[in-house]
Parts: sequence; C-alpha cells; structure tokens
Amino acid sequence: MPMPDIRPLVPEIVMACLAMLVLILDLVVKRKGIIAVITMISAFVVFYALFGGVRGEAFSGMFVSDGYSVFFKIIFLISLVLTTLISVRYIEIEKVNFGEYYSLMLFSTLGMMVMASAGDIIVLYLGLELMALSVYVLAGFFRHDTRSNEASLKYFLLGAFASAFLLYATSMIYGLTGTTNLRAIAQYLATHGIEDNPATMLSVMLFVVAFGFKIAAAPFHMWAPDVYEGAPTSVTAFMSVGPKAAGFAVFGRVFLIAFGNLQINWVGILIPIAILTMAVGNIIAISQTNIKRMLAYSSIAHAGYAMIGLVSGGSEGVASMMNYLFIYAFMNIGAFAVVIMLRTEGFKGENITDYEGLAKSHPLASALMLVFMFSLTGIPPTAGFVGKFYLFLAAVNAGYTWLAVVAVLFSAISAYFYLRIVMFMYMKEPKGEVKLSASSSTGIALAVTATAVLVIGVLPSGVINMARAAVLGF
Amino acid sequence: MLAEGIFAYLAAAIIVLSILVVTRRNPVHSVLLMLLLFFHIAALYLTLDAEFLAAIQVIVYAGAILVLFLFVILLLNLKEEMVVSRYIGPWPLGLMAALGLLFMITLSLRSFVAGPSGQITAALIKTETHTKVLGKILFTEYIYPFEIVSMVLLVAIIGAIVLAKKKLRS
Amino acid sequence: MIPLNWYLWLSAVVFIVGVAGFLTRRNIIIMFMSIELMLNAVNISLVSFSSFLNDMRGEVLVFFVIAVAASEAAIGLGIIIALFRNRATARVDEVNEMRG
Amino acid sequence: MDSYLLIPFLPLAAFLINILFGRKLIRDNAHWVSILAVLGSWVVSVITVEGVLHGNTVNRDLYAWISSGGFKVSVGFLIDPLTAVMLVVVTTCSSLIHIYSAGYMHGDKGYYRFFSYLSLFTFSMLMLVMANNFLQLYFGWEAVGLCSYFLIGFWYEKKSASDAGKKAFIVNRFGDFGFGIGVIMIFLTLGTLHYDAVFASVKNLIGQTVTIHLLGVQIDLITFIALLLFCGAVGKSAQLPLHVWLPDAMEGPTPVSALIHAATMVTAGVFMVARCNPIFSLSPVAMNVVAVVGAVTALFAGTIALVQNDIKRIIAYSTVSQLGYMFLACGVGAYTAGVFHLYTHAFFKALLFLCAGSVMHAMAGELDLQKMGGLKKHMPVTYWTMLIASLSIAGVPGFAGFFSKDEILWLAYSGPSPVGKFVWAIGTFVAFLTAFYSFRLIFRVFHGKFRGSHEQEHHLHESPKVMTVPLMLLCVGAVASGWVGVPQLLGGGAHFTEFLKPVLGHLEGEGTRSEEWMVMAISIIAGLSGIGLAAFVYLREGDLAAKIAQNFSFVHRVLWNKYYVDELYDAVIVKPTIWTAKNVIVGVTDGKIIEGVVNGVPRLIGRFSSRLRNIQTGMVQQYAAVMAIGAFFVIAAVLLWQ
Amino acid sequence: MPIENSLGFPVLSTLIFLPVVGAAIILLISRKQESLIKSVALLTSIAAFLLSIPLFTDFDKSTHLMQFVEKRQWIPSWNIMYSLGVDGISVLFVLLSTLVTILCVLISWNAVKTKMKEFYISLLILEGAMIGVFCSLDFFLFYIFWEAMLIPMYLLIGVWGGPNRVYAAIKFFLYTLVGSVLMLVGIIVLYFYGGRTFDILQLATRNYPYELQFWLFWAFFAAFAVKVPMFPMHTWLPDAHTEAPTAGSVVLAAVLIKMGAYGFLRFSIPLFPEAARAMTVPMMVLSVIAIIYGAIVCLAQTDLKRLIAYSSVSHMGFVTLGIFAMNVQGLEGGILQMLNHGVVTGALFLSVGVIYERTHSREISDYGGVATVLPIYAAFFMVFTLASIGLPGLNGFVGEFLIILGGFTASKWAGAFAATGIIIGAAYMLWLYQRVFFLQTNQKVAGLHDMNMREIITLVPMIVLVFWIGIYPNTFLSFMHPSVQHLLERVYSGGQGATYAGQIAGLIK
Repeated sequence: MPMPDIRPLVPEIVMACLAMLVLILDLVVKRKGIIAVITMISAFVVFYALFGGVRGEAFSGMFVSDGYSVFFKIIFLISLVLTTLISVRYIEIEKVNFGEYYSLMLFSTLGMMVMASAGDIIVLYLGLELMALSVYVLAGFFRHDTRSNEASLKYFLLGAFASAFLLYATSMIYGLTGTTNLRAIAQYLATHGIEDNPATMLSVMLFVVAFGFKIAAAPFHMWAPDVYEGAPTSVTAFMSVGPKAAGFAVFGRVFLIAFGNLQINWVGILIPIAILTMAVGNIIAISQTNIKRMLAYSSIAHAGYAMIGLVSGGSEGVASMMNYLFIYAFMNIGAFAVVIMLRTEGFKGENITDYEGLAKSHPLASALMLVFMFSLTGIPPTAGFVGKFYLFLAAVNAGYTWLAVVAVLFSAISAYFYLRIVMFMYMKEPKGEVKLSASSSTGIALAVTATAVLVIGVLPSGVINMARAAVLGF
Repeated sequence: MLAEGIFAYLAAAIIVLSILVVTRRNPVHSVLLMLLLFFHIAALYLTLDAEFLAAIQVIVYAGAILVLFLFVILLLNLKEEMVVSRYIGPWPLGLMAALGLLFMITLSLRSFVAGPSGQITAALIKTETHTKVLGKILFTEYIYPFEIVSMVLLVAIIGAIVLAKKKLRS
Repeated sequence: MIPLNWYLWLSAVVFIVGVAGFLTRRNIIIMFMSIELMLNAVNISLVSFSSFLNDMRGEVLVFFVIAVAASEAAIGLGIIIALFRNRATARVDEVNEMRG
Repeated sequence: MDSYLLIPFLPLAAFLINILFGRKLIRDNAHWVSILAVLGSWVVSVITVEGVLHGNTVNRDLYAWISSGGFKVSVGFLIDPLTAVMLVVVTTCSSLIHIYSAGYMHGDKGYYRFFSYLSLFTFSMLMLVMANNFLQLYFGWEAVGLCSYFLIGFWYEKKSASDAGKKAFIVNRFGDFGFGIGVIMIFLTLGTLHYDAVFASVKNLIGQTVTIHLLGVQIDLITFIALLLFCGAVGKSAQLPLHVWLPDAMEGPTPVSALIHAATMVTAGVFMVARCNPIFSLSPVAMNVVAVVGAVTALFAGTIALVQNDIKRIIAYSTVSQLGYMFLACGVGAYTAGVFHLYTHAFFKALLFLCAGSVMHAMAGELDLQKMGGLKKHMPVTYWTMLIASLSIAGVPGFAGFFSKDEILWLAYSGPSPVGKFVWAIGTFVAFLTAFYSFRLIFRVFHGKFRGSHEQEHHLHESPKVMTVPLMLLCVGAVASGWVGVPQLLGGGAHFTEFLKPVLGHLEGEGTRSEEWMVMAISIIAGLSGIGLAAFVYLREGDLAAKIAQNFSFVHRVLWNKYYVDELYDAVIVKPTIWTAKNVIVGVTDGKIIEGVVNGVPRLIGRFSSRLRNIQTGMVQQYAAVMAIGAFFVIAAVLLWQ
Repeated sequence: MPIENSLGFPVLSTLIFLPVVGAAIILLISRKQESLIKSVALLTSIAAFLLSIPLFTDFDKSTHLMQFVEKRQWIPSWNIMYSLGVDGISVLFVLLSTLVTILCVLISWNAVKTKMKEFYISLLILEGAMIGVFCSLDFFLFYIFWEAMLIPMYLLIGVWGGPNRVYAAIKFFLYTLVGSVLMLVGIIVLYFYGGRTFDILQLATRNYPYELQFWLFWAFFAAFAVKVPMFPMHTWLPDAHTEAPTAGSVVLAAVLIKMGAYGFLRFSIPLFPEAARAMTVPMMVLSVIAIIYGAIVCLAQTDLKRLIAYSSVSHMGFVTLGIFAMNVQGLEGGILQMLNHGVVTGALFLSVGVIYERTHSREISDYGGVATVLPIYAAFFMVFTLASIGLPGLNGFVGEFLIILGGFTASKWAGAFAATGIIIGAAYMLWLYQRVFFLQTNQKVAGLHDMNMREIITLVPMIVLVFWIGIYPNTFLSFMHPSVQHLLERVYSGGQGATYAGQIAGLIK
C-alpha cells in the first residue's frame, strides 16, 4: 500500500495540530486574549493552506477537496474568526474565561471541514459527531447557568437521537449498495435500478430526517429555539452559522451526488419541508419577546430560504444556496455581535424591550443593528437582498415560480418582527441608562460584518462568481 | 438446525432484554439487564464470525460505558426515583410514533434486496482470524476515519473535563 | 443458514424499542440507555450486512460507532452531572425552563 | 396696433398692483388705481366698438395655450358686434359701480382688497366676453365665478356671507360640470374649440346621434351638446334648477350685487347662448327647452318677489325673472331681442341695486322694508332715480325696459317657435307681476309714514355726491339705452338689431302690423295695471296686504319660503353626501372593510403565532416525538405516494 | 439606441450620489453644530437642484429616445447593467424631486429639533433614492432604488412623526413591501422570458404571450397600485400623511406617490401592451371610484392633513384615469397632473407645516379666522386651494381638463363621473378654507405672527410653478409629446389582446 497522497488534506491536518497547540498553550498562557489571537492566527494559517494547497481526492474518495468544499470551508473559517472576535470580551464578562472554549471551537471547525469534504458517509458521520460533540460542550459552557445546561442537554439528547437515525440510514444504504462511497452509491443505484425500491426510499428519507435536524428544518426544528436561547450568545452565533452551513454542505453533497437521479422523489418532500420551515420561522418569530429566541426563529426561516436553492437543484440552485449561506453568515453574526454588546455587568439585555431608545443613547450601535435587520429582511441596498434575489432567480429558473412567490410573501411577513427591533430602537424613548460593553474585538467584528453586508449588497458580483466557480468543481 | 436454534434463542433474549431495560422502574436493574443484553449481542456477533467485535462489545460497552452509567445512577437518590411514575405524561403518543416507524421500516424491509458481495469471504476470515483482517483494513483503507475518531475521543475527554470537573481555574 | 432479513427485523425491533424508550421514559439516564440500544441495533444490522456481503466495511463502521458511542456517553454523562449539580433532578420534564 | 389688448389687461394690472402693494402702500386710495384702469378700458372699448361699427371686427390668437396631440387651444380675442355690445355694457357699468363703491365702501378695513377683487372681476368678465374659443370662455366663466365667490364672501367674518360665497361657487360648479362636458363633446365631434371653425362645421353634425351606453338611450348629437352648454348657462345665470345661490349672494356688498348679480356676470349665460346661436338654432328641442326654462324661471322668481320683505332679495328675484325673459327670447330664436333686453336690463337693474344700496346706507344697514316708509322727502335723488328705474323695468312706454320687453313678447308671439304663444302668455303675466312688485317696493320704501326706530329716523340723509352722480348717469342709461332699438312699428330705426344681424341673424315675426299693435297694447296694459294694483294695495290706509296674506296663508308661506327649494337641495344632495362620507365611507368601507383587512391580517398572524408558540412546551420528549412523527409522515408520504 | 450623453459628465449619477455624499458629510459633523448640519443639507439640495437644471434646458424635446444615458457593467453574471437615462416622462419628476427636497430642508429648519442629524441624512438619502427610481433603466437597479427609498421614509415617519407614528410607519412599510415583493417575482419571470436581460428598453421591444402579460401586469399592479394609491389599497396614505413630519408628508405627497403612476407608465403599459389594453376597463373603474370616494370622504374629515391626504387619493385617481384612457390627451394630462399634484399638494402640506409650527394642532376646529391674523399666509393658501380644485388659469385645470377629455374619449361614463370629482373637490376644499380662514378668529389662533421670509421663500417657487403651468403649460407638455407618442405606438401595435380589449371598451364607451 503506497503512502496515500495526503497533500489535499493539509488544511485539515494544520487545523488539527493548531487546535491541539491551543489546548496546550492554554496551560502556559494566563491572559486568555492571547489564546483568542492565536485561534484567529490559526484560522488565517488554515485559510492560507486552503488556498495554497492542492485540490483533489484522497483516501480513495473518502476525502474530496473540490471547489464546493473549499467554499464551505471559507464560510466555516469566517464564522470561526468572527465568533472568536465577539466572544473575547463576552466570556470575560461571564467569568467563564477558559482556553478550552477556543480549542473546542477549533475542533468544531475541524469537524465541519471534515464534513464538507467527506466523500464517504462514514467520514461524514464522524465529522458530524466531532462537530456535534464539541458544540454540545460549547452550548453547556456556562456550567453555573441552568439554562445553558438545559440547552446542552436538549441539544445532546436530540442530536444523539438524530445521529442514530443517520446511522440506521447508512446501514440501510450499505446493505443495498454494498458501499458507503457517495459516487459508488450513485453509480450502483443508476445501474441496478433500485431507485424506487422502498428500502432506498426509507434510507433517503432517514437521511432527510438526520440532515433536517442539523439545519433545523421545520418538523425537526423544535430543539433550535431553546438551545439558541440557552447557549452562550457567542456560541449561539457560532451554532446558527457554522453547523448549519455544514449541514447544508452535507445535504447538498449527499443528495446531489449520491441520490442525484432520485431527484423527483426527495425534491417532492423537500419543498413542503422548506415551506413549513419558512412558515414556522417567520410566523412564530413575530410573537417573541427574547431577542435570542427571535433570532433563533429567524435563523430557522433562513434555513427555509436556503432550502429553496437546494430544491431548485442544478448548478444555479446550489450556487445560490452557497451564496446565501455566505451572506447569511455575515448578517447573522453581525446581529448577534450587537446583542452581545448589550450584555454588560448586571444587565442581561436579552429582552427586545431592552432595546428601547437605543438610537438616542448609542446611535452607532443602533445604526449597525438597523443595517443588519434590513439585511435579514432582504431590503435591497443590503446583501440579504442579493442573497434572496439569487435564490429566487434559481427557483424561477427551475420552474418553481410559485415557490418564489411563497418565499417572497414570507420575507414580507418577516419584515414585521425585524422592524419591531428598529421601531423599539428608533421610535421609543429610552427607559433607563443603557451602557454597552464596547470592546475593540467586538468593534472589529461589527466593522467587518457591516462593511461586508453593505459592500456585497452593492457589488455582489464577487461573491456570486466565487459561488458559481465553486459549483463547477461539484 | 443447531444454528437456527441458537439464533432463535439469541434473538428472543435480545428483544425481551431490551424491552425490560426500557421498562424497569429501578435504573440499577435496567443497567444490569443492559449488561446481560450486551453479552447476548456479543454472542450474536460470534455467530456472524465477528469475534473481535464481540470482544470489543464486551470490553468497551459492557465494561466501560455501563460502568460509567452505574456511577452516575448512584448519584441519583433512588428512593425518590421509585416513587414517581416512570413514564412522562403523554407516553402513548411516543409509543404510537415508535410503532408507526416500526410499521414503516418493516414495510420497506419486505422488499429489501441485498447489494453485491465483496472478496473477504467467511473462509478467509476463519483462516486469517477476524482481528488481523479487521486490523489490516482499518489501518490501510480506513486510516483517515480512524484519525477522525481519535479527534472525537480527544474532544470527548476535553468536554467531560470542562463539564464535570468540580472547579476549573480560570 | 439464517436469512439476512431475520437479522434486519431483529435490529429494526431493537431500534424501535430504543426509540420507544427514548420517547416515553422520564429518567434522563434511561433515555440515554435507549440511545445506546438504538446504536446497538444499528451495529447488529451492520455486522449482519458485513457478514452476508462478505465485506468488512460494516464492521469497520461498527468499530467507529462503538468509539463514538463511548465518547457520546462521556460527554452525555458530563452534561448530566453538570445539570445535576445545579438542580438535583434527573427527570426530563422538569428541564423545561425555556419554552414558547 | 391691437389696442383692444388693453381692455382686459388694464384691470388685471390694477388687480396685481392693489393685491401686492395694497396692504402697506396704497391702503385707502386703492380706488384710484382701479377706477383709472376701468375707465381706461372703457375708453379703449368705446374706440373698439366705434371701429366695429365701421365693420372691422378682430379675431386673432395671442399665444398657444394648451397643445396636446390633436387638441390645440390658444388664448385669443374675437371682437364682433356681440362682443362690442357686451364691452359697452361691462365697462360702463363697471366704471360707474367702481366710482359708486369708492363712497359706499369708504372706511372698510378690507378696502384695497375689495377694489383688487373688483378689478379682477372686470378682467375675467372681459376675457370671457372677448374669447374666441370655448376654452378661454370656460376660463373666463370660472374666473368670474371665483370673483363672485371672493366678493360675496368679502366680509368673511360673517358666517352667512362666507357660506353664501361657498354656495355660489359650488352651485356654479354644478353648471360648469355640464358646460365642461359640452365643450369636450364639441372637441370630440368637431376636432377644434375655436368659435369660427366650430360654427362653420356644426352643420355637418345634423342627424348624428350619440348613444349613452348602459342606459341604451339615443340622443341627437347637436341637442345633446346644446343642452350641455345650456347647463352651464343655467348655473351661471341662476335659472330654475340652479338659481338658489343668487338670493344668498345678496350677503355681499351692494355694489357687488349691482355689478355681478345684475349687470354682468349673470348675463354671461345669455351671452353664451347668443354666441352659440348656430348650435342652438340647429336643434329645435334645445330651443324649446331654453324658452320654457326661461319662462318658468321668470314666473317662478316673479311670484317669490311678491312677498319678500328684504329689498335686495326682491331685486335679486327680479333679476332672476328678467334673465328668464332673456332666455325666453333666445329660446324662441329672438337672440337680438334677448341681447337687447340684456343691454337695457344691465342699466336699470344696476341702478335699482345702487339705489337700494344708498337706501341701506341711509338706514344704517337696515334692509327690511316693513321698517321703512316715507323716505321720499329725505332722499329725493335716490327716490327719483329709483322711480325711473322701476318705471323702466315695469315696461312703461318711453323707458328702456318697454322697448326690449315688447320686442321679446312680440317675437315670442309671432315667431316660428312652437312654444311661442304659450311662452308669450307667461311673459305677459310676468310683466304684470314685475310691475306690481317693483312698485310695491317703491311705495313701501318711499311713500307712507316712517316705520323705523327713532334714531334711524333722524339719521336719514341723502347719499354723498360720489354715490348719487353714478345714480344719475345710470338713470340716463336706464332711459336712453332703449332708444337705440326702437322698432319700425314706432318709426324707430331698430339700429340695435341691424348692428347685431351679422352675428345673431334676424327673426322676422309673421304677424300683421295690427297683431303687433295688439301685443304692444296688451303688454302696456299689463304693466300699468300692475302699477295700479300696487298703488291700490299699498298707498291706501288700512292693512290690505296683511289681510290678503291671511286668507291666502298657505300660498304666502310657500312663496315666503321660496318654494322650499333650498331645503329640498339640502335634504337631497348636501345632507346625504356628508352622511355617506361620515358613516358609510369613514365608518364602514374605510373603517371596517379595508382597515379590517389591513389590520386584521397581521393581527390574525400575530394570534396564530402566539398559539403556535405554545406548541413549543420545552419538553425534550415532545421535540423528539415531533421529530419521530415528522419522520413517519415523510417516509409514509414517499412510500405510499409511489 | 439611446443618444449619447450630451452633457459630457455623468449628470444623472452625480444627481443620485450628490445627496448621498452630502448625507455622508453630515454624518461626520458632530451632533452639536446644528446650524452647520442644516446649512450643509441646504447646500447639497441646492447644488442638486442646480445640477438638475441642465436636464431641463438641454433636453432634446424632439426624440422619444433616452437622454443623458449612462451604461456600465455592474453584475456581469446576471447581465445587470448600471444604466441610467431620462426621457420625456421622467425628466420632470427628477426636477420635481430636487426642488421639493430644497423646500423640505427649508420648511423643517426649526421644526425638527430632536435627532436632527439623522433627519437630514434620511432626507438626503431619500432624495438620492427617488432620483434613482426615476432615472434607472435596468430593472434590478430600479428595484434597488425602489426599496431603498422605503427605509428613509419609514424612519422619517416613524421617528419624527406625530403621536401615532409607529403604527403609521409600519403600515406604510408593510403595505409597500408586500406589493413590491410580488413585483420582484414578476421581474425575475420577465428576466427569463425576455431573454435573460434586465434592460427595460430591450424588454419593451419584445412581444410576450397574452397569458404571461396578464399575470405580470397584475404582479406589477400590486406594487404600483399601492404606491399610487389606487382605491382599495389607499388606507395607508392618510395615516402616513397625518403622522409624518411636514417634510416627510411633503416628500411623500410630492414625489413618492408619483412613483406608482410612473411605474405604470414606464413598465406596465410598454411591457405588457395587450394586457394593459385589456385591463383599461377595471383600471378606469378603480380610478373613478378613487376620484369620487376620495373626494366624498374629504367632506367628513376633521384633521387638516388627513383631508389633504384623501384629496391626493382623489387627484391620483385622475392621474390613473388619464393613464389608462390610453390616448394622447389622457396620457399627457396624466403626466402633467402628476406634476401638478406634486406641486399643489406639496405646497398645501408646506403651508400646513407653516401653521402647524405655530399652533401644533392639526384639528380644523382649532382654527378659524386665520385670514385676519395671517393675511399673507391666507393668500398663499388660497392660491393653492384654487389650484387644487382646478381653477382655469392655474395648473390643476390644465391637467384635469386633459384627463377628463382623454377619459371621455375612452368612455363617456368614466369622463362624466370623473367630472363630478371636480364638483365635490370644490366643495371640500372651499369648506376647508372657510373653516380655517374665514369666520370668527379662534382664540388659539389670535396672537400668531404672519409668515417670515424663510417660509415665503419656501412657498414662492410653488406659486411660480402653479401660475407657469397654468398660463403656459406648453413648456412642460412639449417634453412629453414624443415619449407619449412612442408609448401609444407600442400599445396599439396589434396582438390579439387588442380585439378582446376592444369589445369591453366598446361596451362602456
């Protein structure tokens, strides 16, 4: 057995080593800020390795480093850097300032990278478990806070439940096709005509359940609001972007490669799920009082929109999905960054009513929140609109005009609760004196996300071309 | 004839034991019954000539995981456990959902057709011993997932410490 | 020779018992054990597929599943201990502070 | 040099000067600016009329006003015999009334504003009269309506005055609605709005019909257009259905009533019908409608004037009645007679109003003739001028009123129009009524003993020179203006009819000379008997009038309340519209239906959202159960759906 | 193809982005130097106006082609170009927007006290977005400006508005958003049918199947009808107007409402000629209802701004009637009436702002006899009232007469009913004028001082425009002739939709 060519694996290997390095350094270094800086440096190193490195398959198809996975890895690294930025000050205030926080983040990102480039369901499962386990721990990081415990418990139990379904589906597919490699499955299914065999259908649907859980799609979304509300805000930000994007990466790869030609059945199921997701996300968010819970439902709704890209299929559909997730990462983490800024000594700042009159006391912060809220709604000058526009373009191109109309109406409904925040900030008089825990790192994060949202909104061709090029390698 | 007899016994035992595990009021009884269940599953693996897995099953599952469970169960105050009802309020809903899934799975299993057969025949396993064959494949073809599992185990350790250790210095 | 389907039905039944246990039991530990049951059911079906298809891929996956189950147990029990430390309960219906 | 441009633009300049600099700079001598301007335009118009006498009419476009696709309209001036007559009437009356109001309005705090509005009115009336296309006519039409709104509501503190102004404008708008559509129909069918082109090509519209869809009614096109134009005339000249605003217009200062509601604006309707005689004469139906409406209005207004006690209201109703006469004349085809009556009526009606004004001036604003009496000795000039005016309106031979009224009655009697005889009968009866109420007014105000309060009595005095001189001049006009149109029968040259023949054509009565004498005799008898009856009722002691009022109490009450027309309109149009606005629209459609949907949907979604929210109970098993059930349905859908 | 940019430098882009740059400068100024903020805002708006004057003078009135055209690659992957251009229809509105913004800055000189910096920033960004809407020739660019305009307007109403501003702001936002998102899907469907291009001029040359035209017409109708506002979807206007600050309601009345009608002219009619012709009947019915409904409801209003808001529903009913009469007079009357309504209702709101600044009350019952106290103000208000009721010689009449003429040619009934609108119009406006200016002087109004120089300067341009359009409208009408002619050629260029439309229109002629 010649030494397998591991050059495409360099980014993953580097990430693993740096994660362990951060773990060790945590013993030596007292000031946790340095750990955070090292985490970001490691992210940039991996970023460089990603671009500099070689593309291609390794380990006979188990590891695939193509445009598709690189694009998703970029999203993961961006969310890692931004979350680290906003959590430096936050975990200091919460007095839970341990180095393990950053190493777990790195491990979770490693898990996502493995998932994104998994060409084999076994590797996919292991990557998913690696990511999930680290996020379960991160969710429960505030050991003293019962809400954080409850969040991690719920996420863990339901996560294990869903991964059991995933395993059962894998065993079923293995039984049917004798292999777990995605390309081999597709090839086998095509040649042996067991497409509409009930067992295949069962396994495909179980995959839908498992991945549906991961991206918090409608019937499997119940865990998301409680976990997002309970977990530390920075982890919530991380959870709402990283694992969700990884879930979509896997969803895309498994369904478009392995079950490519079963498209007619699973699309028929995914459309109602997408509509249900958008409905649940948008409608329940209206009556929320806790901002983190509202952003949780909004994140569910955005999963629904991204699913439209998946349903449209084809290179346009996948590209629009990827483009949307890229933009979604920025606006969502930006919004959470502002929520974090409100968390100061002795002031939770999670209720929407805490935002009353913010424009008078902190005009810059409220202006940024305004930009993010309008971007999440999808109002033109912001990136949110470009993301949604590309999705609808792909949907109409694939013939789902009515789905685009439904999605458009839901995004109009979403305007109501996003504008409620703007209304509270600008149109109400401030109750008490609100002071923000401004820190340089959160400031940088806000600056990066805000400029990204506005620049992509005005000059979107950069991201769109990147997404399109990425799909070519699919 | 003998093989069918053994399989029938093992299958029946596994099903009965799993139902008992799930329904016992006292968690300690559940853990012990689970131990018995794992031994039967190990035996089943032997009938499918997967000796190494049977050994792993006994050592890791029965030995390590159940011991962990036992420790945590001893933390609970059992008296209070015995009094309160063991099932949640709407338990028939859960049961119905499970049975519905069962019906679906059996419906689809009926027309199950097995995939292509590979080269590692039962005879080869007998000659080369199961552990050697598994080890060879594990460290040649599946080295990449093996490394990922090592990462998973590392995260498990970190997680356990972060969550359960009494006082973490900060 | 025992046909493959028997094994599959066995693993399906154990899997569903696991699911039923997870959905109905009040004690978190029992729910946790139900998940272990579901994983073992999958292991059974994987090993049976492996032996019938004369291919080792299933058993390798079983090997990994056992490892992952172990790590899950570690983390799960860690979470339960952390929860137990804050609120002396192991009943899941008391763990619903967040709703709506 | 087209000096005629000065006629309208001098008063316009006066208006601008007064309104812009009036408050600070000019203040009390604002009247000089306006009077000079109106006299200037009077001089120029006399010169222009003299030119027209010699045959050089003018028809030139100043500039292209609106041009959109096929629709081309310009601001242009047409001066022909008809315009000449109107120019004389408007500028003369306007100048005299300007001078009169310098005295009448002396000391009023809105002095400059009053004169600027007067100049604006003169400008608008002249633009209306001199227009050479329908749209500029419409412009003048609405502009005079606006000025009457300003001037009626001049003392805007008084609610009744501002209400009257508003009422006048809105009622005029009803008329302009028909007039506007008529103008549009003309353009749609003939492609142009310029008079000469329209009147030339109106012939080839004969026989065409227009179908009103949904009603499925077929109407002759020319009649349709003529009737629409007549709507405008009815609105502007306060004919029967739309007359309600004129009596209320008396709220304005008296010179305003004299100028606008006697001499000029109200006659615009008659001028328009006369100007459009080619259209009207091609549709006999329209002619009959005009004649009948005129006659009925004359009768209607005449009866009401019998019982009124407010002297300005009496003169107002007499104006409505005389306008009815003019429309009667046009209706039977005697356009020249109508215009001749308009010409003479302007003078003696303005005179009547100004005399009423000076009486009011003397009686410190008192208008009720029951509180007057015996003013002859205190105000000889006013008495004599008013007497002459009344004689003229009553149709006593020798005075202006007689010649024009007699001409109308004769042509009505002998003219080809089918309704001629019927309309002539009404006309004669109305002549009797006119004589009666005019002299009732004279006797109750100037004869008998004074019935007013004591300090009013010793306050009585003759009006100052600046007011009495215009009265005398108008008095000359009231008498001399008739002599221009003395008919052949009495050896006169009928110069007036000759002058207007090219524009309005000439209607030859078929009757014999003896019939003409008989008609003239009857009208004279009607006039004189009216005067005699009035003298009999009011000059003798004993309260004969009160006794008549008792036993005809029902008739008296109906007439006193002006046939309840105001109340009818209020109940039928004004109240229901405001009621629908308040309850139906704001209450139901906007309030309930549209707002219901617009607020209902988000509220519904909100309630639905809070109910959905409670499904999230926080129980892990519940989440897992939902997941399991979701999985079940997903698999079931795929398997069973296959 | 559109003729080259005759001015040399990209005037339209500078017109759009100059206010945005001004807003950026204000952003940098500290909150305390209020006068500096105000003067920068004023200078920017004046500069924008001066810059828009060459549009008026150098405009070539002989061609229907787009002028001052700019075209640059923007998003090549979707074939989206950053293309701007104006033609006869849109050039007047660009001028109106720049002029109105100056007046808004002037009128809110000391009316706005709280959060003044954000106020002027929103106002200037709003101006940029408005001009953008009128100039963009690419559907994507148009949609971006169309929605970008929502945010500053939402903030203007919501932050500086009256007591019930929050409800009015959210209602305005949701109303417009729901309408325009349907248009977004329409644009995307058109993108694919029109051969993967967003270029409006190219799309306008193609013929689409009638079925598609029908659906797209109604999708676009959803967005434009809300903005106009046409009858059933008008209830946001009174709330938005009453609650908006003076500057807000002036901009809303003068420019924002025009975008709906402009949308019909630029998109619905040229792109879907058969559907537009087939839909003339429902459209005219809705317009006539709007005219009469809006006018009658004014009679029942007790709030000054609410009354003027409902009157603009009635006036815009005239505009849509004119547009859907589908003939030269109707269209040109419609466009001119859009301009007139912008000038007159804008001026009316400016005047209401003047009196509101003194009495802080919008209830008509709090006023009375204002003419004696504020004679100059009364004179200004009188001119605008007369213009609003369409007195000949002022600008309202020209537009309304052409519309009724056009309406009449399309169908007698529509023309007749529209004409009744003028009567009711006179009724409610004069009644308003009487209750506010005539009668006894109300104590609340007694001691007020008349208009100062700033306020007079704000209203004088409007007076000039009112008389200019009234007396010599050809300066403005001549802009439109070629464009309207071209539009009508496109509409009547055949297609089976025509016969279908013919029968219906014939029925109710």
